Amino acid sequence: MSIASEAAVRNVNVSQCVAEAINLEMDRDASVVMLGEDIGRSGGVFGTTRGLQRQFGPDRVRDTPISEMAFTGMAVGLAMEGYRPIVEIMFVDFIGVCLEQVYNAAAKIPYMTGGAVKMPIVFKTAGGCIGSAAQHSQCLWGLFAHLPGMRIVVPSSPYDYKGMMAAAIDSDDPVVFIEHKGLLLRKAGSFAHGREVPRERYLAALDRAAVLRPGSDVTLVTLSLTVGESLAAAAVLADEGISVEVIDLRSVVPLDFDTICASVAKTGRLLVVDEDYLGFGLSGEIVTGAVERVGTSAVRHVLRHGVPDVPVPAALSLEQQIVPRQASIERAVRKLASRS
Amino acid sequence: MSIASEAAVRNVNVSQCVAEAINLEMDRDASVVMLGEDIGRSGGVFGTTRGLQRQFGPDRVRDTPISEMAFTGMAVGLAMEGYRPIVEIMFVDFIGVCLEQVYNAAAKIPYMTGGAVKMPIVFKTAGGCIGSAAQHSQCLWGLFAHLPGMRIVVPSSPYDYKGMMAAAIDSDDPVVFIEHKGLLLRKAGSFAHGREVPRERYLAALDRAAVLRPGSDVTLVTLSLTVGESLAAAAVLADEGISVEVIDLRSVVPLDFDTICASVAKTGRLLVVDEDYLGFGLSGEIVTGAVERVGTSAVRHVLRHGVPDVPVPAALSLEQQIVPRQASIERAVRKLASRS
Amino acid sequence: MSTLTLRDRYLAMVRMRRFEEACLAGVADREIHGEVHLGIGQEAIAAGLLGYLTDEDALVSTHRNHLHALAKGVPMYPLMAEIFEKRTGLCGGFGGHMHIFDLPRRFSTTGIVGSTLPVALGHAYAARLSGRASVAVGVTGDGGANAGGFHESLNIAGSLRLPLVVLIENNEWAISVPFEESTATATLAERAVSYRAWGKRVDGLDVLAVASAFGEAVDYARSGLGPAVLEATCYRFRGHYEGDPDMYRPAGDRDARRRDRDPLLITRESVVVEGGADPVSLAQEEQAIADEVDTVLAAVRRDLMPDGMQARDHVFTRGTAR
Amino acid sequence: MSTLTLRDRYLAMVRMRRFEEACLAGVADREIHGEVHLGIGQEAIAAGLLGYLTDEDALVSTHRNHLHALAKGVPMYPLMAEIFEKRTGLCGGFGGHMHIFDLPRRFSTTGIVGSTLPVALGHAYAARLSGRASVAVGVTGDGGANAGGFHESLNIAGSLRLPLVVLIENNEWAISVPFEESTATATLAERAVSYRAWGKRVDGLDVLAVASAFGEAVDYARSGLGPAVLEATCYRFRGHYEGDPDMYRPAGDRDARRRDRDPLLITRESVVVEGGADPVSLAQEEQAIADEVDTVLAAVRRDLMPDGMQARDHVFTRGTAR
Ligand SMILES: Cc1ncc(C[n+]2csc(CCOP(=O)(O)OP(=O)(O)O)c2C)c(N)n1
Ligand SMILES: Cc1ncc(C[n+]2csc(CCOP(=O)(O)OP(=O)(O)O)c2C)c(N)n1
Ligand SMILES: [Mg+2]
Ligand SMILES: [Mg+2]
Repeated sequence: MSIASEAAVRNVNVSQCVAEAINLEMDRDASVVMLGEDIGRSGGVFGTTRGLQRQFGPDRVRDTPISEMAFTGMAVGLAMEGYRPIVEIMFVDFIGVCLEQVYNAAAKIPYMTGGAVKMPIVFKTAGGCIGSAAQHSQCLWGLFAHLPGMRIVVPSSPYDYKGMMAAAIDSDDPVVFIEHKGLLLRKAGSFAHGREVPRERYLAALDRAAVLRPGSDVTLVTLSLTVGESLAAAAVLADEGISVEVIDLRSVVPLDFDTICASVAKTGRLLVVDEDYLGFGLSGEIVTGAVERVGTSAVRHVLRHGVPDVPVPAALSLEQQIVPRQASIERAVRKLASRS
Repeated sequence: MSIASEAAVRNVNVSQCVAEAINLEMDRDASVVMLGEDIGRSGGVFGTTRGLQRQFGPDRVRDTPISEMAFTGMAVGLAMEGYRPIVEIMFVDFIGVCLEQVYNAAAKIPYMTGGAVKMPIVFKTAGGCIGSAAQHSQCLWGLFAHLPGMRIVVPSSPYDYKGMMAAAIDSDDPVVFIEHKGLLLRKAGSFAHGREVPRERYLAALDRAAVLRPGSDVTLVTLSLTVGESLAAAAVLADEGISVEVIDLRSVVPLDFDTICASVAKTGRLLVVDEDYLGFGLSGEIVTGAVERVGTSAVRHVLRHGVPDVPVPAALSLEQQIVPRQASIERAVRKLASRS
Repeated sequence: MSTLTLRDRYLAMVRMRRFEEACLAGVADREIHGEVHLGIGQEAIAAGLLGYLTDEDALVSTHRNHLHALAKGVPMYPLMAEIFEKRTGLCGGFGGHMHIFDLPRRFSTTGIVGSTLPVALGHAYAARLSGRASVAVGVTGDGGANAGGFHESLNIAGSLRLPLVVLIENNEWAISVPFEESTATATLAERAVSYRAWGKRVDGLDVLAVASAFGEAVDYARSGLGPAVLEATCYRFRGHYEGDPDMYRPAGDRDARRRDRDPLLITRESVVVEGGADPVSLAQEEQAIADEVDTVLAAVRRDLMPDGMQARDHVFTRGTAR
Repeated sequence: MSTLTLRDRYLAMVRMRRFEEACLAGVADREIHGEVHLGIGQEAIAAGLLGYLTDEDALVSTHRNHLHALAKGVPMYPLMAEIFEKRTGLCGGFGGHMHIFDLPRRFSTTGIVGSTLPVALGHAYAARLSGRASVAVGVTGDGGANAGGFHESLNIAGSLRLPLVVLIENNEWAISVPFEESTATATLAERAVSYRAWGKRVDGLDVLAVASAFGEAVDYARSGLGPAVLEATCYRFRGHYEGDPDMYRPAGDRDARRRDRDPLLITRESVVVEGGADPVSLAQEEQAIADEVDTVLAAVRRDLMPDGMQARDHVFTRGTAR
C-alpha cells in the first residue's frame, strides 16, 4: 500500500469516513436502518453517524433509550423482515447487557434455520483504550470471535474504516464492526497507511489481511490502533537493523492465514500484538493456527504482546504498563528478534 | 488416581456430590448464601441443590424470578456486605443476559479497588451438550476465560465436583464453576476416575491439572465430560499400541502448564479435546502456552479436536458430527499419532 | 371480532391437543432427543388468537411454542418434522423444538426466556418503517415477564407507539417458582400503565373471552395507539419439560386442576350445551382431526434425519473460521 | 425528618459545587486523563439525602457519582485523589472517577448504566439476611431507568419487600436523548405501582422538598413495607462529560436554565430571605468551604500516581493466567 500524494488526502477524520460509508449505503438501499443511543440528534459520541438523521429521518436513524437488550433484539426482528439493520453498542464494554441477542439469536439463526434465514446485521461498536479505565477501555474482539456465526471486522486505516463499513452493511452475515476510540477523531492525513479515502462508494474486502510493510526477520501481526504503533516501531527497528514485516489483520473472523503463514514461513518468527486481553483470544488462535498450518519447525519462535489479563487501570502510570503501544512493541520485537 | 474398591464407592450421583459440598459449606459458614432459579423448592433442575432450602431456609437458598441481571448484581452487593454468594445461572447459554455483572463488576472490582474489596462469588452453571440444540448445549468456558479476574473451574469426576465446589466457595476470588449436564445425573460408580467421594468436607485444589493415565506417544489434554470419553478412547488405543497420556485440566483459569508441559516434553505430540467452540478459546491457549514454554522444537505435532465453530444443531445425526465423543477422539489420536 | 365460531375454536383446540400428544409420543420413543415443553392445558389461549392475524403480522414465541405456531398458521407437517429433528422440518432439523422459524408467516421462537419481546418489537418497528398496518405479537410466560427485556421492549413500544401486542401466558408457574412468589403485583396486566399501554387480564381457559380480549388488543395496537398487554391465566398441566419429575407442585392440586379445569373439556361442554352441537357429528370431527394428526405423525416418523455431512453448512465460515 | 437546617444543606451544596469545580480544574489541566461526568446543577438532590443514612445503609451510584459520594459521607480527600488517579485515592488510582468504592461506608459506583440497582438490591438483601433495619439506595438517571435491570431489581424488591430506595435523578437528558423521547410515561415515579412500591416525584432543585420526600422514602423502605421510587427532577448544567460539545441541546434554553434555575442560587436566596441568614457570616462560611476544597485540591495535586510496577497486582493470577 503506497502512501498517497498529499493532494489526494482529504481533510476528514475517521469518524467522517464511517459516516460517509453509512450514508452511501442508506442512500442506495432503503432497507438499511440504524438503531442506537445518541446516533441521531448528536450524530454519535464520536461523530460516526453525523448528519445521518437529518438526511434520512428519525425512523431510519433511531435514537433509542438505554435499552440495549431491546434494540439488539429489534435488529433481529428487522432482519427477519428484510431490513439490514446497523445497531450501535456505544462502547464494546457494554456488550454484557445484550450479548444474548447477538450470539444466541443473530449469530445462530442462519444456522438454526438450516440456511433459510439471513441475518444481515452490523453490530457497530467502539473499543480500545483512551484512558477511561476498567469498564470503558476493552477491545473484546476475542470474546466475539469465540462465538461462531459472526464476522469480526477491525479496521485500522481511514480507507478501511469506510470501505469495510460499506462491505459490512453489504454482507448477508452478521458482522461485528469494532472501531477504536483512539482512531475515530484522527485525521486521515495523520495515518501512514490507507490515508486516501475516495468520496464515492467502494467496498473493501472483509476477509483479507494486508502486508503493510515487508520484512524478513520478524512477522508482526496486529490490528486496529496498534497497526499504526507497529508501523512506527518497525521504522525505528529498521534503523537498528531489524526487519519487521507488519501485517494488518483487518478481519478477526475469518482470519487470513494465507497471508500470515506466507510471512511466517519466511521469517520463522511470529509476534502477535493485541490490545485485547492476551489469554484465550486472538493471539493464541493465530499462533496455534500458524503452527497447525506450517508446522512447529517453520514457526521457530513466537511471542505475544497484549494486555496481560488484568483489567485496564485508571491511572496513566498503570495503564502504560499494560496497554501495548509503540515503545513496548519495540521492546517485544527486540526480544523476539534476539532469539535464534 | 487408582480405582477405589467398590465398597468405598457410594451410591450417589454427581449432583448429590455438589449438593453435599454446598451443604457442608453453608453449614459451617453462615455467610454462604445461594440465589438462582429453581434451586430451592425444586432443588435444582439437575438436583445439585436438593435439600438445601429445607435445611437452610428460603432466605439463604433463594428461588429468584427469571431476572438474571438483578440477581447476579445482588451477588456483587452481597459480597461487598461480607457474604459469600453462590449464584446459579441455570444453563451457561443464558450468560448473555447478565454477563455484565459477572465481568464488569464481580471480576473487576478486586482490581478496580486496588485490592481493597474481595468478590468471593461462585457463579455455578451447567454447560455441555445433551441434545438440546443451539441455545442449550454450549460450554463457553473459553468465553469466560478471555475475561480476566475469574477462576474458571470445570471438574470431571464425582470427587472433584464435590471437592472443587467446596474450594470454589472457600475461595476469595470470583469463580465460574461449569458443570456438565451429561455428568450430573451419573452415578459415582459409573466413573473410571474420582469415584470415591468422602462424606465429610474436603477441598480439592482449584488450579492443578491431573494426569489420569500415563502414556508416552500422545499428550491428550481435556476437561469435563470428554475426560471420561478420552479415558475410554485411551484404553481402546492402548490395544492398538498407541500410548496416550490423558490430562484432566480441572481448571481453565489458571491453566496448569507445569503438568501439560511435562507431558508434552515427553511425548512431543499435543492433542487438545474440547467440547467448547474450537476457535479463539481453550485449545489455542493451550497450544500457544505450551509452545511458549517448551519451544516449537519440543512440541513436534499439535492437533485440536472440538466443536468446529458452528452452533450445536438439533438433530442427532448432525450433532454427532460436531461434538467430540469417544469415537471421534480415537480418530483424532490416531491421526496425531501417525505424524512423525 | 373474528367470524370464527366457538365450535371452530374448539376444534382448533382439539387439533392442538392432539398435536402435543403426538410430540409426547416422540419423546416417549426417544425420537426427539432434546428437551420438549408442551402447551397442554393452555389451548384456549392459542385458539383465542385465531382469526385476528395475517401473514403480515408477526408472532414471536417462547420455549413453549407449538400451539402458537399452529395458531399462526404454520403447517402442521413441517412443524412436527422440525420438532422431530427431521430434514423435512421447517429448519431441516437444524433448529429443533425450541427454534421454530417460518419466515413467510412471520413466526419465530427462542429458547431464551425474556428474549421474545425485543424481537417482536423489531417486527413492530418494521411495520412502522414500511407503513404496514400490521402488529407484532410477543409471547411470554409469567416468569419471562420478570426479565429486563420485557421492560425495555414495552417502554420503547410505548414511547414510539409501536404496534406491539404482549401476550402473557400466566400458567402460575415458572418451572418450580409460583407466580405470586416471583411477582410484586397481583397481576401482570397492571404493569401496562408503566408503558402507556392497553392492559387486560383474561381467563385463559375461556376461549371466547381470550378471543374477544385479543381482538381488542390487536385492534388497539393496529390502530396506532401503542402497545397492548394481554395476560391470560391458565395452568401448566404437565411438568415444565417432558421428564420433569414435577415434585414441587402439590400433586393433589395439580390433579384436581387437570381434572376439573381442562379447557378442552370446558369448551366442549360449551359447544354442546350452549352451542347445541350434535355430539355425534362433533365426535366425528374430533376423530377426523385425530386421524389427520396421526397421519402426519406417521409420515414424519418415516422421514430421514438430516445428512450429517451438512453439519458445517449454513455458517459463512463453514466451520473453518480459524 | 432530619435535624439538618436549610442552611446546613445549602452549605453542603456549596461544598459539592466547589468539589466539582476542583475536578473541572483537573480536567482542564489534563491531570485526570479519563472521561469525567459532573453533577453541577444537581446539588439539591444529593444535599437532600443528608441526615437519613448511616454507614449501615448502602448507596450505589452511577457514572455521575461525586455528589452522592459526598452525601454518603465519603471523605473528600481520598475521593478527589481517586478521581485524580492518585495512589492516595480510595482505590489507589486503579479505579478512577467511574469506579469509586468506599466499603466501610457502603458506597460504590459503576460506569455501566442500569447496573446500579441490582447491586443495591444485594445490599438490601443483606439487610434482610442480617436482620439489620438498614436501607440500600440505588441511584439511576432518567436514561438508566429504561434499562432492564431497573425492572428486574424493583420487581424482586417488591415481591420480597426489600428495603430498596431507587433514586432517579431525572435531569431531562441521557446524553443527547431527551427524557420525553425515551420514556413512555410522563413521569418515572408512576412506574412504582408495577412493583408495589412507594412512588413520588419531587422538584430536585428544592433541597427541602427532596429532603422531606427522601426521608419518607427511606422510612417506608426501612419499616419493611418494600421498595420506594423517588424521582427528582433537575437539569444537567454541563455537557454529558467534560469535553462533550453539547450541540444537541438548544443553547438558549440551556443558558436560561443555568442562569435562572441554579439550585445553588435558589437555595442561597431561601437561606437569606426566608431563613434570615446574615449575608456576611454566610459568605465567610462559603469562603471557608472554598478554602477547604482548595487545600484538598492542592494536596491531591502533589500526590503521586500509583507505581506502574503494581499494574499486575490485585488479580489472583497476577497477569499470568496463561
Ligand atoms: C434467560 C433464561 N433464564 C432461564 C431459562 C430457563 N428456563 C426455561 S423456561 C423457564 C421458565 C419459564 O417460565 P414462564 O415464562 O412462566 O413460561 P412457562 O414455562 O411457564 O410456559 C426457565 C427458568 C432460560 N431458558 N432463559
Ligand atoms: C449499558 C450502558 N449503555 C450505555 C452507556 C453509555 N452512557 C453512559 S452515561 C449515558 C447516559 C445516561 O443517562 P442518564 O441515566 O439519564 O444519566 P445522566 O448522564 O443524565 O446523569 C450513556 C448512554 C453505558 N455507560 N452503559
Ligand atoms: Mg409460567
Ligand atoms: Mg439523565
